[in-house]
Amino acid sequence: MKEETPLVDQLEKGPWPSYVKEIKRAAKKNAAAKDLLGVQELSFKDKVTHWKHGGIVGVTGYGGGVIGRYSDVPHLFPNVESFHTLRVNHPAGWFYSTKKLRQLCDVWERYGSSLTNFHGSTGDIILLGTTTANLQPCFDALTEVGFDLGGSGSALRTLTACVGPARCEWTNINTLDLVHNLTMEFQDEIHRPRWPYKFKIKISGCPNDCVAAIARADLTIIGTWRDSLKIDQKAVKEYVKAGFDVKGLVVDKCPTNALKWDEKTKKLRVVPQDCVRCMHCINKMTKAIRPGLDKGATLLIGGKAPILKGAMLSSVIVPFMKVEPPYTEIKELVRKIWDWWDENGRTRERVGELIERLGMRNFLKAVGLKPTPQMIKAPRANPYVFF
Amino acid sequence: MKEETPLVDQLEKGPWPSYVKEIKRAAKKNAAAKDLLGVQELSFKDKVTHWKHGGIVGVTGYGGGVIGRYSDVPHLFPNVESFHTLRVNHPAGWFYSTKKLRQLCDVWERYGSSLTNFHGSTGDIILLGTTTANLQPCFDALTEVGFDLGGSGSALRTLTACVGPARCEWTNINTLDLVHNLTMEFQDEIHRPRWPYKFKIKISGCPNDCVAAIARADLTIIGTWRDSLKIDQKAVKEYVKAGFDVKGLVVDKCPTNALKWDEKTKKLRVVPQDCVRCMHCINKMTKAIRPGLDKGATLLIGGKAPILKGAMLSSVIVPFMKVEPPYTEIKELVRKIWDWWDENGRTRERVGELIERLGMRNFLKAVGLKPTPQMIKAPRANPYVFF
Amino acid sequence: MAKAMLGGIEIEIDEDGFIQEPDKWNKEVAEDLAKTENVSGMTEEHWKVVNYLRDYYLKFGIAPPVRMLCKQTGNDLKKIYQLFPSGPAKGACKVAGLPKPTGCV
Amino acid sequence: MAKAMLGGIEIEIDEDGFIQEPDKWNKEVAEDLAKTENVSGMTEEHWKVVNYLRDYYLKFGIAPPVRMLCKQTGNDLKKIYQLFPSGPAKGACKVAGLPKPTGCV
Amino acid sequence: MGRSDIGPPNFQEMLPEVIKKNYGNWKYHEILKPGVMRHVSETGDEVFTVRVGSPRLVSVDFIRDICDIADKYCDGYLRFTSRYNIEFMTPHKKNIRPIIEEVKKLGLPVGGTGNAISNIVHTQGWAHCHSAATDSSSVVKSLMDELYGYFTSMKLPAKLRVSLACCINMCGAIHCSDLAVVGVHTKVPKIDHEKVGAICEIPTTIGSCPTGAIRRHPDKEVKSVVIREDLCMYCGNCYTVCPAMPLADPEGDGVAIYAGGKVSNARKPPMFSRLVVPYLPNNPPRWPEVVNTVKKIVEVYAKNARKFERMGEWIERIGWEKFFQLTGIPFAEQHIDDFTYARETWRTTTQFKW
Amino acid sequence: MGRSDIGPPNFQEMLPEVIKKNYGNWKYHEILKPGVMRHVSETGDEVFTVRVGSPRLVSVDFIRDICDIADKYCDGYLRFTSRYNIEFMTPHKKNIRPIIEEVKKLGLPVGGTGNAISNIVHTQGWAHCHSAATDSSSVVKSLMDELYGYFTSMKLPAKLRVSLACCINMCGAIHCSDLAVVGVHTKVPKIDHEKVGAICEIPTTIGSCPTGAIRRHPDKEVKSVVIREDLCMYCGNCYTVCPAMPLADPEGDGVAIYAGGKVSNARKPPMFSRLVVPYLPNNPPRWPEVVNTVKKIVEVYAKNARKFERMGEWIERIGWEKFFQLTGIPFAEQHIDDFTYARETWRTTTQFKW
Ligand code: SRM
Ligand code: SRM
Ligand code: SRM
Ligand code: SRM
Ligand code: SF4
Ligand code: SF4
Ligand code: SF4
Ligand code: SF4
Ligand code: SF4
Ligand code: SF4
Ligand code: SF4
Ligand code: SF4
Repeated sequence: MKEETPLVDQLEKGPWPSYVKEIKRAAKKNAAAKDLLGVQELSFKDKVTHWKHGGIVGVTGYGGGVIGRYSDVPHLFPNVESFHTLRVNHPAGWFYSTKKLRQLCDVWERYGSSLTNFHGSTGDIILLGTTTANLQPCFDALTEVGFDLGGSGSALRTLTACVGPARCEWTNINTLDLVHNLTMEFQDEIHRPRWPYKFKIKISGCPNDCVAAIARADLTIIGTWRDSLKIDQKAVKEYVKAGFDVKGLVVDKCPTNALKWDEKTKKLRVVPQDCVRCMHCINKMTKAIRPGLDKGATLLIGGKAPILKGAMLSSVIVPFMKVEPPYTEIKELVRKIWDWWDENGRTRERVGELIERLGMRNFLKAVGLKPTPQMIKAPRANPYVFF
Repeated sequence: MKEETPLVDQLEKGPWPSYVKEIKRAAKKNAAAKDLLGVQELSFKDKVTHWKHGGIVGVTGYGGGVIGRYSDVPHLFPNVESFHTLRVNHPAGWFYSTKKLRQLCDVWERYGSSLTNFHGSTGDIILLGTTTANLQPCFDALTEVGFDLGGSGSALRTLTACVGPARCEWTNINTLDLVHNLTMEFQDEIHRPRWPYKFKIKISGCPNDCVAAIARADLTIIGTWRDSLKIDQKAVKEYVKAGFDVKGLVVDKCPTNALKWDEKTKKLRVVPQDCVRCMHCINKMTKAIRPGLDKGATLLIGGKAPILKGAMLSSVIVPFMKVEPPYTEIKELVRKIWDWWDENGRTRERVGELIERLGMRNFLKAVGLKPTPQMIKAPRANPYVFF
Repeated sequence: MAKAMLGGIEIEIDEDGFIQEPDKWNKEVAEDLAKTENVSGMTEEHWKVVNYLRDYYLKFGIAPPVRMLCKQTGNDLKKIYQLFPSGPAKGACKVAGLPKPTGCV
Repeated sequence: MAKAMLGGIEIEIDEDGFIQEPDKWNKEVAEDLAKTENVSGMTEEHWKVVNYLRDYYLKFGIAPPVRMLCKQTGNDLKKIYQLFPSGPAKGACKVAGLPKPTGCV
Repeated sequence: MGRSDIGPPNFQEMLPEVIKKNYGNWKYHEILKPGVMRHVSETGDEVFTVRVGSPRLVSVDFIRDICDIADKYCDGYLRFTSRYNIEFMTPHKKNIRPIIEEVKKLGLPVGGTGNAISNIVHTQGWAHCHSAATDSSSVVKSLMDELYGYFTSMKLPAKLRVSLACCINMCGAIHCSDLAVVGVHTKVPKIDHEKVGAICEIPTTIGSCPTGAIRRHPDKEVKSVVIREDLCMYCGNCYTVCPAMPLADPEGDGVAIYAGGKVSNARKPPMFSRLVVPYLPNNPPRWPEVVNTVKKIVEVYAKNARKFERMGEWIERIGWEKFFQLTGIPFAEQHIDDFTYARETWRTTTQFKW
Repeated sequence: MGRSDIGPPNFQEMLPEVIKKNYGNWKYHEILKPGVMRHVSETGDEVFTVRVGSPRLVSVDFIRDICDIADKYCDGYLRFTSRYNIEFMTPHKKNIRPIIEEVKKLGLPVGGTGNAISNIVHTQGWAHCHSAATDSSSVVKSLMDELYGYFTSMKLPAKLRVSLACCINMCGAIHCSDLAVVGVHTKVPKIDHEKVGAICEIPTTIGSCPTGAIRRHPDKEVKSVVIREDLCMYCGNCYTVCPAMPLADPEGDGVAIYAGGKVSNARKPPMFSRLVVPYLPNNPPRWPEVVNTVKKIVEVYAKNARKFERMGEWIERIGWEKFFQLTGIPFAEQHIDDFTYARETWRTTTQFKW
């Protein structure tokens, strides 16, 4: 048991808040946290991880939600011999009452390392490190205070949504209600892995995509509108008066030249059929320009990280859909997608990869969607066409 | 032997010159040409080709240059039972003296159908249709008047070049001399197939690429320059005077915004380091703007049609090379490319496909070229990196 | 690595209790493994699942997809969790002596 | 399809004179085929090429690449054309009784 | 036996005097009117060029006819362009008129310069190729009859390059054309099992299939192959290497139309043409469906594109969704790529038009 | 046994009053200063937000600390952002100052809004993951110490999103970040043949390799696999499915840097990040090479990009050749793609800069 951590200590310095300070703070009361510090020091010296591969542990009735982890130097750091994390589903939008947060802290102080990630990069609350024995009691205590586990393994992963209507003027859908509703609907799919691989759903209220859904969700839901954006000419003039360069910073940066600027009258006009709802003008002139009124969402499929054939961005499969409770249309579509994927997918094949392998055409047919030009950047260049 | 060709006859009408008239003209004196007319009529009725697959015929000492062809209805059209074409290498730039052309016509009238393609889409003179027996005498007669066969099969194909210095003010290299020199140097490679598949070389004097080299040559040579393009301000003013919209039609269309326009002084300026030598401004203001003086060529590799994995455009492998007789550097590079391709290529694998399969990195190493950012549109997005 | 007494013999197991010596697996071992996974007695229904897993694994060298497991044994996933409360991967596969499922967490 | 007398037997050939009944090929057939391709007598050097082609084809089901043919028989391409004036494909392959090379013209 | 490896005639002996003299010395050019150019040398010399359309498939008498003109007005020289047009060059402005007159007498059009539709690069079709899924010369003739006015004028926004290939081997290299017509099969090859064994290389045949649809015949006794029909997209590559697998079919064969490619590096880099009409039937001798579709696209382009905007640049600016809307061409599942690089063509953004 | 499938707490109970009241009714917002926003509702209501940086890996005491602040000034509510920042929201403008003061007392920075560098999305690293080729939290800390001024100000041309993943599984989803740091291995996995047979699924292991480098062991007696070393690019995917193939190596492991990605659809569609530095050594605890390189890129970007131009938009405008020139990063063969879609990245035009 090493007491000294000279390398790790260097990370207490500097202006950015220090995670090492946090570990040390926990280490004062918690032996596992203390050992974690030692493990870090050792890794800094050895330049390798000291965690063993895998670990399959869990709680009764669930197939996931816990990441098993064992030390490869348990003799040096017995308190982290097993050091499993729990993934706890966050409330939509990552809003918390301090009451709930304190309850959570109390549970984790009792059953775990008292270290956390707020949040994991999928969006869960990560409770970082506990023993196998503590898993079930910790889980029980969590549900007691109203929390449940998120997804892991070949399951539906914890769904996320941007802050949306709670504090953003641009959202076109009720992101938080939608994400909560879907999360409740799909509890079974979240907790009991059943598919070829993981499946992620992320929801952004507008094309700014503040939860990066398009890059990392198998099903990406992004709010948008179908009519014309709205311009308030009076407010435009205010921007001009304030010295804002409407022409240079907005009109000229519109990707499709959909904005027309009259330098004399200081009038801003949009050609609605040319606007691709990129958000730029709205972003930069929020007091003057707003999304349209015919609101809904674009659905895209297949975003993911590089394993196996390189990263994929999600691709449009529903250019526009009205999104209203109880969200039946989305739910039905999602189930059809799962069915087809589960039936045809190979082990560890994400839905996007499967679509690539079997063809978008076959996918669309299977889930009952009609091909439209909005689904593609450009038609095929090759002459290899099925009839 | 059908005499009537009502369907074919319909193609004698209309303003565009009629190939049917040409066949008929030949048919008056030539039985094969007459039968060809009948074959066309039959194909129009049956909606299929009436030529059989393949045919491997040739002249002594050569492995290519002739496309064998047999009719699948020889009983109906005995005069085209065999109907082989000869590919005859054109003089660089498709320039002819009438004397040479007439000699050629005489030979072909004697030994073939007297029908031709001026030219084939690779660039050969196509002598369209003769018998197996006539091949050798026809070839002998051709060489007699100074013509030789072009390429076919897994050989170097007939090389082409744009009109270049002969009549174009923009060329940066001596396209015609280069193509002739290479053609003479590589006679053996043209006439005796030896590689995994075909290999094409095409040469354009500037990035306008008037022989479409980048799309269809395994080795693409395109003239370019390394210094700044030259602007003649006086001539610019002439354009303005003539009512030409320099700003709208040239400056605004420069792909990299490398042109600066002073509306007041009517001065046009280029930012040389931003110019990507696309030719647009030069094309549209030829009297005022000219390529730079440090001339040479960009070499690109791998252009081809869709078989097997989709069409490929050629890719930059030498951003800039001085191109002067005796063109040793190009010749040496080409031979290295052939060597590597021949050693590693699978049957019917074009060099571009091989590079794709084995990696540009390996290709560059094998032929002794240094990687530069000019070779790529963008670095890799995936994290799959060899060290 | 740790050893455990399972079905009366000593077998190497990993931290998660998966056996590391697949050749030593037998019915008794399975029954003891079941106990570690909160299975209250191996019924015929349990054996059907375990046998399917094992046969599939021996034939193809991999564990079957969950969908296949359900289809072929006639259980829905709920039922599988009733039989093996820790689920098909941690529960049933462990009992069947398969390698520990990896990767997909 | 046409028949021809080659090596004393009747064999089906195509328009280009390639035999269509590969099973009937033998040395005599080869010698007669050689005549149709302007080969002035099958010497040992010729046989070396023909045998290599045949062996390769029987083993792999395809004709060897020209580079391989040259390397393995120790001839450069010039030499092959001296032996078989119509070249490796039309000349040597025909004599060796291989299928007519396709595609690559 | 004749000589061999002599190569083509040396181009230097094929150049008219004015060209030889000013070789590499040209300063600028202008298009005097459709089909007529004036190139001016640094020395002040001029050469006038008359560009003339040709049907490409021509008799030797045709060649002699144009030689006559060249002898009369061009000191016995002429050239062809990379798109089959004939060019008469003369240092004498006064020769332009008589050349045009003589050419017209032969029934040949003058044009193809500048913002025009030039001659259609094309291939053999039913006139010579075994592989053809459509004819070439007759389709080209039918198209050019209809597009004639675009050859003889320069009223388009930019150059518009049309190409045609009678099968997807694409000998016309049509994959980078503003508009391309390509012959397509739509039926799976019919295998003659007996012939496969005798005349085809089985490994080559299997290897030829881009989708891996071809396998060895399951019956080991049969030295042949079989095709998984659902994986076959009728490319004909197996037929190219194995004559015993023909796929031409009077009902199935037809043409597809591609649009928006370009070759030049001017403004935008070279681009591939992309599928706009997956299938039109073969309807010889005049191919009305093909002609009408091509004409329609040209007209919509002519009306909507900006000056100096090539077809592909225009489409890129307005978006493909707009292209389909403006042309009225229906969008079908075939437009969505499902080949090797398909995913690069999916729309990975919420940016699109309605 | 506890309850199950109860799901997360309902967000509605987690919303502060002013949010609940104006839910879906926001009209516009403005950034009052770095880290402080004012959102105005249609009703005229306002909410002020103070955004605060967090080290993400925090103790429960940390959470309690920030709860204390929220209890005092925010009616007992707070939220986190999608990039780990903490947001204190209050309807009372006057609360801004005390919140900031209390936060500063905790040593936490206020900022991350607008044209800033926000918190770095990252992953577990040596703190928890078996797969890590580098550490996470310490690299992030080292980076943010140096980039601190960009968090607390808004002087960049646009938002600059930095992400980090400790292996190429890319849990940080860094593949679309303005700047991304990713842990990379550079040594071939070392196979423990005995364990492979006992604990790995052989077919899954073989199938896991993106380049097909893994084959069955040639000796049929050995139930294991072998690797063709020249085909292995150390992705670790085999290790993910088969623990008996570790590839971590103190000398070989390090980080690569990617740049130019984005997620939003604003102006340009989403873009992937691209390799700019293939390899930098692991040099804990302060990773000077990584920090300096990232800083250098940020500075060059800050100096050269136009207003509202994201990193990738800037690079697209000036060209990658210019990017390498301006940053002084040497170009290497590793930059040239040789994976599945490599050819899409080759330069198929003569257009380039020097
Ligand atoms: C004669 C010919 C070269 C030859 O060696 O035969 C030629 C000659 C000239 N080309 Fe070309 N081009 C010729 C085929 C091409 C091709 C290849 C093709 O069509 O297959 C291209 C690439 C087309 C493409 O991008 O798909 C081509 C792309 C250009 C361009 C670029 C146009 C653009 O904006 O994209 C120019 C510049 C311009 O016109 O502004 C150009 C300009 C020229 C100029 C003006 C050059 C000059 O100063 O003399 C020549 C006369 C132009 C004219 O026709 O208006 N030439 N030119 C070819 C005539 C073909 C024909 O009969 O129509
Ligand atoms: C004659 C010609 C078409 C024409 O009417 O102009 C032609 C005709 C044939 N081409 Fe071609 N190709 C001709 C230029 C081209 C071009 C254009 C070029 O060279 O610029 C291409 C596209 C560029 C390229 O090489 O990629 C072309 C790409 C092909 C291909 C596909 C190659 C590929 O890698 O994708 C094949 C298929 C093959 O090689 O098996 C092919 C095969 C053929 C064959 C030999 C058919 C076959 O499968 O055996 C055709 C013989 C037709 C006949 O009966 O006469 N031809 N072929 C052209 C040669 C004339 C000449 O020498 O001037
Ligand atoms: C709070 C948060 C959503 C949440 O539910 O947590 C959020 C909130 C807002 N975003 Fe965002 N964005 C948030 C993550 C993102 C992300 C995702 C990410 O960073 O991983 C993106 C995509 C980034 C990318 O493209 O790589 C994102 C792209 C934008 C954009 C588009 C920027 C662009 O020009 O590309 C805007 C509009 C703008 O800033 O002009 C925007 C604008 C906004 C506005 C102004 C919306 C509003 O009216 O309230 C919010 C405050 C902006 C600010 O921070 O200046 N938000 N925003 C996230 C804060 C993260 C953080 O702590 O820094
Ligand atoms: C905890 C977390 C990182 C973090 O520190 O935040 C994480 C941690 C792991 N991820 Fe992840 N992933 C985490 C978010 C992601 C994301 C981001 C997201 O979800 O938005 C991605 C990219 C998006 C995607 O899914 O494509 C991601 C892509 C992967 C992959 C590659 C998947 C692919 O298809 O390319 C793997 C490999 C695998 O599944 O075998 C992986 C595997 C893993 C494993 C389980 C390691 C493994 O090989 O078994 C890591 C466990 C680490 C540990 O010991 O705790 N993780 N992983 C994130 C989950 C926290 C949470 O629930 O909030
Ligand atoms: S994605 Fe759009 S709606 Fe959601 S928080 Fe960001 S800007 Fe607002
Ligand atoms: S939202 Fe984007 S595309 Fe639409 S007008 Fe504004 S800037 Fe242009
Ligand atoms: S490629 Fe360039 S040099 Fe050659 S003819 Fe065309 S414009 Fe002139
Ligand atoms: S050649 Fe092209 S890139 Fe260069 S200045 Fe002219 S228009 Fe711009
Ligand atoms: S395109 Fe096809 S059919 Fe036409 S000539 Fe070429 S190979 Fe023959
Ligand atoms: S036609 Fe093409 S896709 Fe169909 S079997 Fe033949 S090679 Fe394969
Ligand atoms: S990025 Fe890799 S090393 Fe880091 S947490 Fe994810 S799987 Fe583990
Ligand atoms: S590390 Fe990746 S590339 Fe190397 S063998 Fe394993 S899976 Fe294949």
